[in-house]
Order: sequence, then C-alpha cells, then structure tokens
Amino acid sequence: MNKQTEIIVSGFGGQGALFAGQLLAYAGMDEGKHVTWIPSYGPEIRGGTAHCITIISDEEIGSPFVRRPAAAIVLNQPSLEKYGPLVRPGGVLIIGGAFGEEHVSRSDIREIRVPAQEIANALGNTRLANVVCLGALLAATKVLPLEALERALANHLPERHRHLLPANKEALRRGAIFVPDQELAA
Amino acid sequence: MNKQTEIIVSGFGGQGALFAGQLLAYAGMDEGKHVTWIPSYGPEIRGGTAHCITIISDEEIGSPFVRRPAAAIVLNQPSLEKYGPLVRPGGVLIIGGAFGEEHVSRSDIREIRVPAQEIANALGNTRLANVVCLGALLAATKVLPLEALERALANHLPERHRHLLPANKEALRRGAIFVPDQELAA
Amino acid sequence: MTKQLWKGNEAVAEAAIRAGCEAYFGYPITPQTELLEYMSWRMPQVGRVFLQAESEVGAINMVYGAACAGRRVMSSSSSPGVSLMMEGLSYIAASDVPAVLVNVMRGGPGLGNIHPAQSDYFQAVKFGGHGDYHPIVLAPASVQEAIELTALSFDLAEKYRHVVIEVLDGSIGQMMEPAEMPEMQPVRLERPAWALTGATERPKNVISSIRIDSEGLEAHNLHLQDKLAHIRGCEVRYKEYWLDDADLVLVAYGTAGRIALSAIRQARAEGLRVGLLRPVTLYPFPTERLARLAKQAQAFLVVEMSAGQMLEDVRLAVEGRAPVRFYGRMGGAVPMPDEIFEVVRGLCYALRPPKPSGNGHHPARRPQPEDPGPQGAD
Amino acid sequence: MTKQLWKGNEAVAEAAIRAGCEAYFGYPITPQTELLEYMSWRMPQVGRVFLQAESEVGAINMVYGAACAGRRVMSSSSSPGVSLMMEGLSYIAASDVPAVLVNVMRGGPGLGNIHPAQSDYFQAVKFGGHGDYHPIVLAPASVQEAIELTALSFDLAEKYRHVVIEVLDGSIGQMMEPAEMPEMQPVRLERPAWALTGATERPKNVISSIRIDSEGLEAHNLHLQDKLAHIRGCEVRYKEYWLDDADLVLVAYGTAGRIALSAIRQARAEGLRVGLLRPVTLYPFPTERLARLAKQAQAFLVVEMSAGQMLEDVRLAVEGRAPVRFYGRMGGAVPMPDEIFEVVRGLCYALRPPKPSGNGHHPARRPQPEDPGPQGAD
Amino acid sequence: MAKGRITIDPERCKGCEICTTVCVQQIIHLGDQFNRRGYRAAVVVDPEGKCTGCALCALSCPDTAITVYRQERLREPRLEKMAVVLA
Amino acid sequence: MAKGRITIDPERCKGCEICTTVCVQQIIHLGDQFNRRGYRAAVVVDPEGKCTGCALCALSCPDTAITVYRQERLREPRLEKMAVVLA
Amino acid sequence: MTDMQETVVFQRPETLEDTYTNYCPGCTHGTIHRLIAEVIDELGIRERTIGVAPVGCSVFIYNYQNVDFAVAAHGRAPAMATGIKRVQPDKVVFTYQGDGDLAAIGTNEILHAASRGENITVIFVNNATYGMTGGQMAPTTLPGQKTTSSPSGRDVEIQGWPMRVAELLAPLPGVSYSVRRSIHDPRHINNAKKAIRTAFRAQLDGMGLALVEILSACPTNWHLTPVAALEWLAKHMLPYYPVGDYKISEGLQ
Amino acid sequence: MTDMQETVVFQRPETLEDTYTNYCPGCTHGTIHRLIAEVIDELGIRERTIGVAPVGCSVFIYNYQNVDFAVAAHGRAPAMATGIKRVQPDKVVFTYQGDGDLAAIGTNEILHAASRGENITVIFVNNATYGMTGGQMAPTTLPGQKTTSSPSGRDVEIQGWPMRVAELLAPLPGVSYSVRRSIHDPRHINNAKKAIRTAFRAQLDGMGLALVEILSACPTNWHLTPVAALEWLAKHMLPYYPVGDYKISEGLQ
Ligand SMILES: Cc1ncc(C[n+]2csc(CCOP(=O)(O)OP(=O)(O)O)c2C)c(N)n1
Ligand SMILES: Cc1ncc(C[n+]2csc(CCOP(=O)(O)OP(=O)(O)O)c2C)c(N)n1
Ligand code: SF4
Ligand code: SF4
Ligand code: SF4
Ligand code: SF4
Ligand code: SF4
Ligand code: SF4
Ligand SMILES: [Mg+2]
Ligand SMILES: [Mg+2]
Repeated sequence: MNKQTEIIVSGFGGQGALFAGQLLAYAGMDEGKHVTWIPSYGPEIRGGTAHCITIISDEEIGSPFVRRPAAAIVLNQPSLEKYGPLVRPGGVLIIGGAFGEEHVSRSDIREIRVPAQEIANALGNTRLANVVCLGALLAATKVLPLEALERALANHLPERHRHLLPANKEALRRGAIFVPDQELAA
Repeated sequence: MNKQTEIIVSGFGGQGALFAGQLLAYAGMDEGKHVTWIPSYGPEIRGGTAHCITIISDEEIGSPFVRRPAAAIVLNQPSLEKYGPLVRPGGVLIIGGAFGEEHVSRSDIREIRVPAQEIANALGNTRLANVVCLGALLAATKVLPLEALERALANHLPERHRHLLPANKEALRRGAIFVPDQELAA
Repeated sequence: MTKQLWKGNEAVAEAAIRAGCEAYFGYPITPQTELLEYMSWRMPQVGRVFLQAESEVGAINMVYGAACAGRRVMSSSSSPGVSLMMEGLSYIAASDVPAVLVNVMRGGPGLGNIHPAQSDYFQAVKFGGHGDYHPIVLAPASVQEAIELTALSFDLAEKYRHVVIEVLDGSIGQMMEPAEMPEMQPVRLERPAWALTGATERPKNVISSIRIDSEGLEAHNLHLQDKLAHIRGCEVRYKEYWLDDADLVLVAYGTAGRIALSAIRQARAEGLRVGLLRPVTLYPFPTERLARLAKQAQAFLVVEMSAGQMLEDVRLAVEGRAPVRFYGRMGGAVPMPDEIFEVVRGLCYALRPPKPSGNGHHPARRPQPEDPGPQGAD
Repeated sequence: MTKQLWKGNEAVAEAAIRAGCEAYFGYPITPQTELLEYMSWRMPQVGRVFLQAESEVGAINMVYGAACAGRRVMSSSSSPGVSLMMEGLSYIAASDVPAVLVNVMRGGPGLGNIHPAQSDYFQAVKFGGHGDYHPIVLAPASVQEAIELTALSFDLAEKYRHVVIEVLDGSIGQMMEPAEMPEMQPVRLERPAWALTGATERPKNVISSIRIDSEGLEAHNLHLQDKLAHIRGCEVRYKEYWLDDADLVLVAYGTAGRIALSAIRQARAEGLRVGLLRPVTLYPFPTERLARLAKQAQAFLVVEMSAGQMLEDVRLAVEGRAPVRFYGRMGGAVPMPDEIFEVVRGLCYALRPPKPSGNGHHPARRPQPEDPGPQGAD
Repeated sequence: MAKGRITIDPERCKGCEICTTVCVQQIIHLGDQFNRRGYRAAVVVDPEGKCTGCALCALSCPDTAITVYRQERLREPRLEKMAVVLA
Repeated sequence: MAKGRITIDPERCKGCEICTTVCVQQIIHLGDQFNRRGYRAAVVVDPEGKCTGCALCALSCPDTAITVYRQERLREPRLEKMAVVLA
Repeated sequence: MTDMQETVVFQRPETLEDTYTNYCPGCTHGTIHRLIAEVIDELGIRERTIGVAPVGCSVFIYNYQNVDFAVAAHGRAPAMATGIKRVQPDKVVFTYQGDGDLAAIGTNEILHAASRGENITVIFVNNATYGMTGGQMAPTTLPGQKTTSSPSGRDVEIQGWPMRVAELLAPLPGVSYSVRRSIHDPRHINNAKKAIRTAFRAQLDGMGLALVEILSACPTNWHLTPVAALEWLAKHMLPYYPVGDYKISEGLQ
Repeated sequence: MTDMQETVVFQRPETLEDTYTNYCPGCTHGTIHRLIAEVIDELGIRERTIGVAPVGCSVFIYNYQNVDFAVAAHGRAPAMATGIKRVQPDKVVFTYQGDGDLAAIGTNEILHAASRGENITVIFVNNATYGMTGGQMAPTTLPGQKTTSSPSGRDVEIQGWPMRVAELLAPLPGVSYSVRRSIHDPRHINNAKKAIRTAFRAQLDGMGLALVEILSACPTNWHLTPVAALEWLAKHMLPYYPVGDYKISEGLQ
C-alpha cells in the first residue's frame, strides 16, 4: 500500500528550516522514493518565517502542498502556533526549543520537545538545531532510516560546510536518541 | 423609398479629394440627410493617393464603406484606374482632368470628363479643381441641389480660405454647367 | 442642440471633456492621433490637464496617478500602444480606481497597419494583462454612439471604480458623421474619500495593488469578482434589429455591426428572415439574450474584423443549441455589405432543412476561389 | 542517467541549455528569478550569451533580435513582467520567428504577490497582445515535465517559426523534485535561410511586421491562421487519468492538475468514478478529446488557480452536452487536495440522478461558510 | 560633559549592532534575549552614567528604535536644541 | 573651370527644388511635366555647358536622383577623384 | 543642578508610523525613511504630501510613513507622480525608488519626468543591487561586484559600467536639484537629511524635479554584517559614486 | 583635350536600392539613407551589415538599402540590435531611429544600450517632430515650435525643454562616439557622412556604442517648402542643437 508522509519544517530565516526539508528530500530520493520539496518563497523569508513542505512517497506524488501534514518540525514560536494545530491526528510534532511552553498540547498527536539549541550548542555549532530536530523526526516517524539522512548529508552538504559533516551526523544521532522509542500516540 | 448614394473622391494628396468629400457630407447633413464620410487614412496620404467615401442617405446608414459606389470623382490617373471599374452600373464617374485618355470607357455608367484644372486655372486658383468636379457630380447625380453645396461652402470653408468663397461657388457652378442635362445612362 | 459633423476621434475627445474629464495623458499613434491632438488644444482651453507622455507606458501610469487623485482621467491609443499598457491596466484594475482608455484598433499583429480592425477583442475582453480581471468594454458603432459611450465610460468607471475600455475600430475613429454633443457637464469638485489628496483631517489613504499573503489577495480577488458579477448583472447593453422572426441571427459589433446591418437590409429585401444582435457592451457580454435567441434561431453568424474572437463568447452563450458560423476579415480589411450578404444568403438557403443537425465552425477565412467560405449547417 | 533533485526554475534553465538555447535575455522577478540566475553563470560557462536586460520590454526585444538572427533564444519572467512583453510578443508572432518565453505565474492582478497562480491563462492562450494570434502554450505539472516541455518548446518554436510560452505556476518553478536531465544537444550551427546574418551571396533578408496595405496584411494573417490550424491539428498533448469509466471528469493543468490527481486518488479509494484530463498543451487545447468525453461523462469539474479561465475552453469543447462546474482559488492561494475532494464528492453524490438536466456554472469562489461552493448539476 | 540617557525599543530593534559600534562611550551591547521577531535586541548598560546624549546612536539606527534624553538647562528652548542635532 | 554634366532621373525626382537652389550655375529648373507619382521633376537646362560637375546638386538631392559626370584627365585614377567630392 | 531638566533630544518623527519595518537588520532604507519623515514634519507638509512607492524592498514604505501613498508599477513612480502632481499642483509629491526601479526598468520615466521638469521630489536609494528579488545585478552594481546574476563579478566588458544617476540627470534643464548623499555614518546621515529638505523645498518653490541619490546598504545581499556593509559602502561605493552636488539651481543654495 | 574622358563623379551607391522612396519631397531621410549606403559601400561591409529600422517615417528603410534588415517595435531598435549583435559579434549592426523613436518611447533602450557599451552604430535622425504620425511634438521639438500636439507652441513650463541626445549620452563610458551633424547644406552633408563613417569604424574596432545625431528636415510637418525647411533648420535648430563632437574616444580621432 502506498505510504506518503508530508513534513513541514518551519522557523525563522537563518534557522535552516529550508535546508532541513531539502535534506529529507535528498535522503528520500536516494532511497528510491518519490519526493517533492517546496518552500514558501519570497521576501517574507527575510527576517520573517520560512517554511517548506517535503513529501516522501512510494508513489508518484500529486499535490506538493498539504494542509494537514503527517509531521512538522517547528523551530520558533510563530511556527508552533501556525503548524502545531495542523498536524494530522496520529502525526508527529517536533518542537525544536524552549519556546511556547504555555501552548496547549494536543493529545491526538505525538508532541516531542527537543532541546535542539542546547544540543547544538553542546556540539559547538548553534546552527545545527535543525539537524538535531531532523534526527528526532526520523526516530519518531520512521519515514526514512537514519542512515539515509547521513548519506544525504554526506552527499549534499555544501562544499564550504563539508568539514561540519561529523558534527552534523552527531547532531542527527543526538536528536534521534533523544526520542524515546515509544509507540506512536493514537 | 430609401435612396442612398455613395460617392468616392480620389486623387493625389493636395488635390483636395478629402475636402471635397467632406463638403458633400456637410451639404447632405445640412439638407437633413444621413451622411457618413470616411477617408483612407495614414502615411500613404503623403505624396501618394488619398481617397474618401461619402454616403448620403434618407435612412440610417449601415456600412460607411462600399465596394461599388454610385458615383466617383477621380482626380488623377491611378484613381481612375482603381475606381473607374468599381462604379456601380448606372452610376456616374467624373474624370477631373486630361489624364487617362487611353482608358476604355464603360458604357454602363455615365462617364464625364471635366477639364477641371483648366476651369480652375481660369478662375485663378489651381486648387479649385476638386470643387469644379463636385459641381459636375451634383449636376450628373442630383444627389443634392447645388445650393446645398454652396451653403456648405459658406459654412465650412476654413477661415483662412473664406475670401475664396466666391471663386469656390463659381467653380461649382462651372462644373455643373459643364455637364449636359442628359438622361442618366441605363 | 443641432447636429454637427464630427470625426469619431474628435467626437470622443469632446465628449470626454463634456463628461468632466479632467486630465488626458497619451502618446500619438495612428489611427487614434486626432483624439490626442484635439485634447492638446481643447483641454488647456477649458483649464484641464493635457500631457503628451513619453510613451504609452508612461501615459497609462500617469492615468493611474491622476485616477488615484480621484480625477476623471483618460488615455487613448491604438493596438500596439495598448499592448504596452497591459501591466499598467492590471495595476489600475487591481487598485479599484476608475480610468477610461480608448483603443482605436488597427490591423495586427505586430506593427501591422493602420487600417480598421477588431482583433484586440480578446485583449480587451478576456484581458491581456496578468491576473483575473475584465475591464468593462464598450464598442460604439457610430460617431453618435461613440459620444454617448464615452460619457457612459466615465460614469461606469466611477460607479464601479473600474477600468473601462472603449474600443473603436479605426474607421469609427476616422469617419465623420452628424452627431449631437451633450451639454458640458461641470467638473465634479469634491473628491472621493479614497482619493490621494493629502491626509488632511483624515487617516492616510493608500492605493496599492500588493497583497503579500495569499489570503489577502484571494479576498481581494473575490471582491473584484463580486464587482464583475454585479457588472454582468446590471450593465449589459446591446441593440437588436429584426430579431423577432429571425431564423438566422447575425452577431457583430462596431463597424462590423453596421456593415452587417446593410447586408441584412439587403437580405430582408429578398424576404430572408435575418436579424442582428449588436453587442454594445462586449464585457459584460449579452450572454443571456443570446442564450434566449438560441432557442428561437436556427443558426448564428458572427461577423468580425478579426479571425474570430467574439465568436467564442457567442459560442459560450449558445452552447451548442444552434450552429454558430463565422465570417471574418483580417489585417485591416473591412468586409463589404455585399460580401456579408452573400454569406447570409448562402446560410439561409442551407437552413431550409429546418432542424440544425450540427455545429460547424469554419476557421476565419475570407472566401476565395478555392474556398467557398462559410457553408450552411452541417 | 540518474535522477537528481532539481528546482523547477533551474531545471528549465538547464533543459533550455541542453536543448541548444544560444542566448538568454531576462529581467529578475520572483518567483522566476532562479531561472535567470542559473543562466547567468551557466550560459557563459558553455560559451553562450546571457544578458540581464534593463527591463522586460528590453528583454523581449533582445529576444526578438536574436531570434531574427536564427538563434535558439529564450526569456523568462513572471506575470507583471510578461504583461510588459505583450507588444514585443505580438511583433515576434507577426514576424514568423521562433522564440521561447517562460512565464512563472504569480498572484495578480497588479503587483499582487509572488505565490503560485494560473491567472495568466487568458493572456497566454487567447493572447494578451494586439492582433489575431495565439502562441503555442505548454503547461508542465512536474519538474520532469518542465524539462521535457522546455526542450519541446524550442523544437516547436523552430518547427513552426512561432512563439512558445511555457507557463509554470510559481510552485513548479520553486519546488524541487527528482528529475532526469536529457543529454546536452549540440548547438545547431547552420542558420535558417531567412535569418539576418548579413546578405552574403544571397539577396537581403528582411524581417518586418508592417504590411501597409490591408490585402497584404490579410494574406499574412491567413498564413498565420493556417499555421495555427496546422498546430491545432498536430500538436495537442494531454494526460489522462482514470477516464475510462469516469462519470465526473476533472480538467486541470499544471499544479492544479496534480492536486486534482491527489483528490481523485482519495475519491477512487471511496469508489467514486472520477477521472482527470490534464491538458499539457493549453494552446492547442484538447478540444476534441473533451468533446468525445462529453458524450461519456455526466459532468465536468474544472479546477484552476484562477477565477476560471481555462473553464471557457472546456465549455467551448463540451458545448452544453454536460454540465461544467468550476472550482478555483485565486491570488496565490492553492487549493488543497482535501478541498477538491470535498467538491468532487459533493458533485458525485449530486450526480446520482443519472441524467444531467442543465449546465450551471458558479463564479469562481472558494467555499465559505455562507457559500456551499459548487453544487451538483442543476 | 552633557548628561544623557537612551532607551531602546526591544521589539523594534533588530540587533544590527550599528549603534553599538557608533557609540563612543561603548555602552550599548547586544542583549541575550530574542524578541518576538527573533532578533537579539540591543541593550544599554550605563551604570556609570557615561551617556552624553549625543544621539549618534539614534541617528544611526535604521529602525529608529532609540530615543535619546538629555539633561538640559530649563530656560533653553527645547526645540532649538533639537535643531543642533538634527540639522 | 572643370566641365561637367548631370542627369536627373525624372521618376525619382520629387521636385523639391533643393538642387535648383544649390546649383551656383543656376542651370537646374523645375520642369512642366508631372511624373507618374504626381511630381514636377527638375530638369537641367545647360545649353552653354556651364555645369562644372561640382556635384553639389547631387550631394544635396534627398532622392539621389542626380548623376554627375565630369571631364577628367585619363591618367588620374578615377577613384581618387571621387574621394575629393565624397570625403 | 536644580535648573536642569531631562528633555527628549531624539525621538521618532510623527510622520514615521509607530510600527516596525520588515527590512533586514541594518538595512538603511529605514534610516532614509526616517529622514524623509523628519523633513516632512519640519516643513509641516504631512497633510498635503503624497508619496509614490516603488516596487522593491521599500514597496511597503506606505506602512511606515503617515502620508497618503500610492504604489507604482516597477519603475513607473515618476509617471504616476506626474499624474498625481499635474492634477493637484498644490500638493507635495515625492517618489521613493530603488536603483533597479529607477535606473533599470524605469529609466525612461525618470528621464522624461526630469526632462519635462515635473515639479516633484525624487528620493533615489542606490544600494547597488536588486534587494527585493534577492540581490541581482543592478545598473549601479560596481565593477567586479558579485551578485546572484553576475556571479563572477560585474564584467564591464559585457555588462557595461555602472550608471551615475545624479550626474546623468543634472544637466537636464528641468532638473532643479541633483545631488548624491550617503548614510554610512552620522555626519553623512545629517547631510543626506539636509539634501532631502532642499529637495522638498525645491518643489515647494515650484522649481522642477529635485533628486537626491542616497547610497544605501543592503547587508543581506552584500552578504555582510550591517556594520561591515556600511564600511563596504564607504570603501567601495563612495569612490565610484562621489557624494556631491551635481546641480543646485539658483535660489536653492 | 584628347586626354580627357567623362567619368562618373557622383552616382547612387550600390547599397542604396534602385528604387524611389515614399518620403515627402525634400525629406532628408533620403539624404541620410544615401550617406549610410555610401559608407557601407566604402567600408565594404554590405554583406555583413544588419540594419534595424525604427517605427517612424523611415520604417521602410529596408526597401531602400540593400542589407539585411529587421524592423523593431517603436523605440526598441537598440534592444533588438543588442540581441542581433550579441549572438553574432562579427556582424555590423546599426540602428536608424527618429527622435520620437529614440528620444521618447525608446529612451530606456538607447540609454541602456549605451550604458552597456553595446558595440553598435546608432544613426539618430532628429527632425524635431513625429513625422510619421503627422507632426506631433517630439522630445526634441524646439521651444515655441508649433506642432499638432503643441498647437500654441511648445511651452517649456508645461512640456519641458527639448532633449539634447548627443550630449546626454556622451558621458556614458559605454559610448565611444557621440556627435551631432546636420544635412542642411553640402558642407554639413559631407561632415555628416564623415561622422557616419567614424561611427561604423568605432564598431569595427569594437569600441562600444557610437551615435551620430543628424538634424534633418521634415518640410511636410514643418509646413515649409523643402528649401525653406533647410533654412529653418539652420536658423532654428542649429542654435539649440549645435553641431559638434561630444565624445570621440581615443583611437577614433
Ligand atoms: C515589471 C516587473 N519586473 C520585475 C519585478 C520584480 N522586482 C521587484 S523589486 C525588483 C528590483 C528591486 O530593486 P531596487 O529597485 O534596487 O530596490 P531595492 O529592493 O534594492 O531597494 C524587481 C526586479 C516586478 N515586480 N515587476
Ligand atoms: C507603441 C507605438 N506607439 C506609437 C506608435 C505610432 N508611431 C509611429 S511612428 C511614431 C513617431 C515617429 O516619429 P520619429 O521617431 O521622430 O520618426 P519620424 O517619422 O519623425 O522620422 C509614432 C508615435 C507606434 N507605431 N507604436
Ligand atoms: S546618545 Fe551617544 S553616548 Fe549615549 S548611547 Fe547614544 S551614542 Fe552613546
Ligand atoms: S542600531 Fe537600532 S536596530 Fe541596530 S542594534 Fe542598535 S537599536 Fe537595534
Ligand atoms: S554639378 Fe554643380 S554645376 Fe552641375 S548642375 Fe550640379 S550643382 Fe550645378
Ligand atoms: S534635389 Fe533631387 S528631388 Fe529635389 S528637385 Fe532636385 S533632383 Fe528633384
Ligand atoms: S534585502 Fe537589502 S535592501 Fe532589502 S530589506 Fe534586506 S537589506 Fe534592505
Ligand atoms: S513627414 Fe516629414 S519625416 Fe516623414 S517623410 Fe514627410 S518630410 Fe520626411
Ligand atoms: Mg536596489
Ligand atoms: Mg522625428
């Protein structure tokens, strides 16, 4: 049976949301899946919030857009407010930081708060928070094996960041192990 | 019964073909007729040939264009060649000069050659040839009384040519008397 | 007020002035130029603004500016010049400001020629700019009607805060006919509340066509669509001739419409049951009237000075209930009444088998020796 | 050749280069800009011409020049920029020279926004410039298809000496998908006989769109119309999905097409007999295929990211033989699969009364609380 | 030395650090807090009252996030003083 | 004085009278005949052979209706002479 | 010390809306907006001023200034301003335009507005790039400057030399005032403001088109920090675009 | 006298087609066409020259010169020439443009072609009016000059001052050559030809855009006889539009 997973990644410009989504797409493609990646584009990226949708599917993908994704990574408060309520029942929401603690958790999805910034800082690079969250996402959704993303990192990290590959892989792993291997919420 | 008369006036730029057609339209309008006047417009007027179509009718006029007019005034050779053959059987063709003498006359229309240039010269103004032809046309077609055209001249001659009014009227008259008062050809 | 002999272009100019047009911006192009030239002396004479722009792009954006200031304003041009205005018109349309444009259409595409044509129908009616939009499009068939529709253009533009395009073909711009000119209307002095007149004792006004989020832009588009729906409901105008008992209905506008009228007179004289629907508004289009006619008529014949553009709107109205045939001339060529009469006669004879059995549509083509032209219903 | 993840805009650029595009002239505008940016490094890399023009007007006229020189040449822009090209495109069209333009459509009218839209359909297909003319219009629905249609654009442009417009909506320009890139084609070195290459050992060539007499211009228009008729006969392309037994036929192109596909999958999973016709060429339009479907299907649903433009071409094809309903989003809003699915389900239930009894068409409107959205046949 | 004081609107500040560079007294620094729009706003730390109210920071701030106050003699009309800075 | 001669193409001439004005020898005049396009073409009347072949008429003619000939010594290369006029 | 009192010596001008802008950190569009607002306040013309916004990063200037505003099509602000001003010559009309807007697509409109001597004020913000669309080459991009559409640096052999707008327009008789200023340090900011004031004064005196070209930083597309961007401006832009007065009509000195 | 022989000292250049033109009597477009044709002949470049015609009275220049020709949209000849030349830099490309074409609607295209230093030759025919459309005001119409769209004479207060194109473009670094000439008498005609030759040479040497502005008569729309038109040109146009060299790059002297 066809399985299709839609993932929204969202955060401030500079938090690497778009790149995280692209990494998922690369990893999915290299695994032989159908994938699409689409950003919200334009000036609001500057300063404002950027988000993208990655779809990974066993079958030719119809709409590259989705209203209610299977999973979302939110890297800041406005993203949490916007996309938290949209995740499909049974889906996964990765909250990548200490913001929005007053927000009312949903019981019909699995919400995972990851101290991504702290983990990234611990790895010596604040910009790795997005990759930490990716690790958590993969662990929680099993949409792709962790190794697929590691390969994608190895293949698609921009040349000038190549030296950060080990740190990236470590970030991924730490994000993943952060997620307890529990059953998915109903 | 509705009577509609279409008249084409054609000549070199500067020969006053457009103005002659307009005079007809003014005269028709002042007589309470429906009229339209339409020029061939644009750069070909410069240097080349200019022509216009005037329609005078008892009834609201449909097409301002006509392929086969009831009458035509041609002021030069190319106009004769172009419009001579188009006059409707039973119609009138005023040939306003000594050109095109080799042309084959039609028997199904009334062809009237008017020495318009000579008459105009005699009146002391070479530019009156067009008005001479108008006189001939009115005499031959009876589309409007001569007086209607005289009134139109009086009302619509541009200010700067006002002093030429008597000469214009005379040109009209000479053109008219040039045409023998014969029955229209079949 | 007695009739005067007016040239179409000049009549439109004077009519605009009498309708209270306060500013004109334009650029010369044949066969529209007399309109601009008339404005060049007449506007200053009555104390209004005339400015020859550096281009049609400049002109339409000057119009946009003056429209934002709440003024009755117009421009005029001819086909290639109008193409250059597409972006500006789209902005004006998006901004809910009133503006009037006159397109004295000529033969295209490209530089083409300066002879009369109707081949900018799609551009005007479907709208050649980007985005979902239709201007109100008016098409006079005589100088008198051009005068009346010019006044109407300003009224409609203002009423709906909308772009109005008056399309004349070159021959209506160039021809002279007796016509009556309405009285001079006083220029309206108070400015609409939305106009950019300086934020004196009111919050600032902003006129903008950007709506960066799709929600906002969609809502705005829905508003524009509502306006269009309202216009479609209220502003359809057309003229009918001999339709009561017509088997064959001609549909033609502007000059083609009056030429068709000549042909129909000829046909009626032969006893043929032919009538004419002449749309006066091209947008909104008399769709409903045509739909009703489709129940009565056995066939339609669309006549245009184009390859067949309004034809599509007629077919959309008739929806296959009767065959719709087409006769068109292109490139500045004007069909002659006798030409159309021939087609009409041919169609009428072919209509004898009383039930239309199909819906043929010949591509635009003037009859040629090897091409018998439009045939009867097939 | 393995698949790579390509961004739509960049894929089109690379595909153009591999198809032998020798020159690119353009001007930045979102959401098209990556295409221009890609060209800015890649064209010089392969020894071809890249030039950022001073404007879209400049760009299209540079394209015109290079096209006259017999080169494969292209430009790209997005909606407002394309509006500025209308005059130039009309000239190119009138001159029988091949040229390719990519319009990555965004929300309009006016400045609008940069989100994906399909509201330039009329502009492209009916043609927003002046004169009788239609470009060939291609509409890919995926990055892979964008690559293929880009190559096809150049081939068709050259084959017919014609303007080809490839319309992507913004999302196809911006999205990334795995796609295979064809091999690099060698640049064709010999120049067409008509090209302006200097009158060496041949009579001079002249490329002009002026034909001052109406006879000449009409003859030229007849030639253009013949070409279009030929194109309509040979170049229709579309994709079908689940049409064999469909009661309800969706018609949608580009992104709307693939979103419709998602909705149909959902509907099929519920056992609803729904199919999709996705036009790949918008001009020529798959009129005949639709006319045939009109005999089979009980209803049509057109889905567009516009107020309903292709809708008219569908209705012209269906000609009242079945109801044609519409669902559209505007202003950069993109319909979601579940949204379309709801409409589809509603229509299917309403179709139970087996015979369609009318032909309703709701104006474009997204369903809102007070508006139940498109209804069944009425 | 004139005595001054500034306030920085933390929601308007984008942390561009132009003011921190331009202040010769070196009393403006980037804070640790992110504001609602994700920027680390500048803060003034002036326990010693070094601020002269020179307004160079405010003049340079692209986001007009800074307001400057100065201790002035009462009789001097306020507007005239402004003009010196703004002229 | 150099000796020359001109011809005027009557069909190309538009009777603009620029050449008649420019010729110092005053030997070009407007003719009486209208040509096919309705213009009275210029004619040269030079019974006394006044034409110097100076080519000013030809140089000034907007319609390049005039051809100019000159009596020249054989040995001088023709092209060089031309250059004097045309340079 | 009893006769001392705290007074505000710097605060937001009234014409500047009490909102934040969506510009990038360190973007000096904000600075220029403020200067214009201050001048409008000081001249007391807010209630009769109409701004014409460009298409560019500053398209939303209408959100930031409390005067009537129109947003022109890309490059057409001078034409739109012409329309607005011609029908209400008593109003104060200014355009605010970027270098892509004014010096690329809109060159015809600015040149002819200048040539006609339209009585408007033009604030021309030259940041040597197309900010809004992501940093492509502008007509004012410096030789060798890398942008997203001149990735190996502007090559003057291929793309030509940058355009100097203030110098180009100055000779036109319709132009009353044409100067270049910069905003990279407080002194230059003050001078820019003075020029803006003069440019509005020229309009109030009916002298013809007045233009202030202002060198402005685009840290985002220059890929520099805001502070480094100002330094880059001073180091690289100033030499090619000298600050100076290219035309000051009599009566404006 | 035996060593005398009659030789042709003046005849139609080969590049000038053996046909008559549709210009008005005394229209000096014809003169300029001939000069260009002579230069093309003399430089021996006929077979690799491509002309770009404007929209204006000279739109039919392609009928009069025996070289490859394209007809541009109104004002866009420099853009079209850019397209043609960029893809075949070995060809010789020139535009021929009127004052409405180049200095009104097409100002952006000429200015940016000049700014980019397009290696083309521009023949700019300034007759101070829109000839083709019947004599409306052009950007180059003189102050006080009556036209069909400035019926009481160009009022510089309203319509601005005439534009001096040769001077305007000269400062641009992309321009190799910018001069003004006239054709109102044989001496000026000869000088105009020399300038045209230099402007083609500039292109052959790859030096950038070369422009020759030529004052030309439009007797029809000036409502003067051809001879009086030439006199009017000398008397009224020359003072405002001085014949002169506004830029001659090194290597062209
Ligand atoms: C007709 C048209 N072409 C292109 C665009 C895309 N566009 C928007 S802003 C811009 C350039 C902005 O650059 P500039 O004027 O320098 O302003 P900045 O953003 O640098 O302040 C462009 C090309 C458009 N909106 N409309
Ligand atoms: C877009 C567009 N606008 C206007 C015109 C009409 N038009 C044709 S030629 C011309 C002006 C010609 O004047 P100029 O360039 O000075 O040439 P001239 O005839 O004087 O030699 C104009 C406005 C056109 N063809 N296309
Ligand atoms: S006012 Fe002067 S001293 Fe005080 S913080 Fe600002 S720059 Fe520093
Ligand atoms: S200059 Fe302004 S925006 Fe920048 S850090 Fe200082 S207060 Fe914040
Ligand atoms: S060549 Fe000289 S002398 Fe002879 S006709 Fe001509 S101008 Fe007169
Ligand atoms: S100058 Fe030429 S066209 Fe004019 S009259 Fe003399 S020969 Fe004829
Ligand atoms: S992109 Fe540049 S110009 Fe635009 S807001 Fe950012 S810094 Fe300013
Ligand atoms: S109108 Fe003027 S420019 Fe045109 S051909 Fe006649 S004289 Fe020459
Ligand atoms: Mg910029
Ligand atoms: Mg001219």
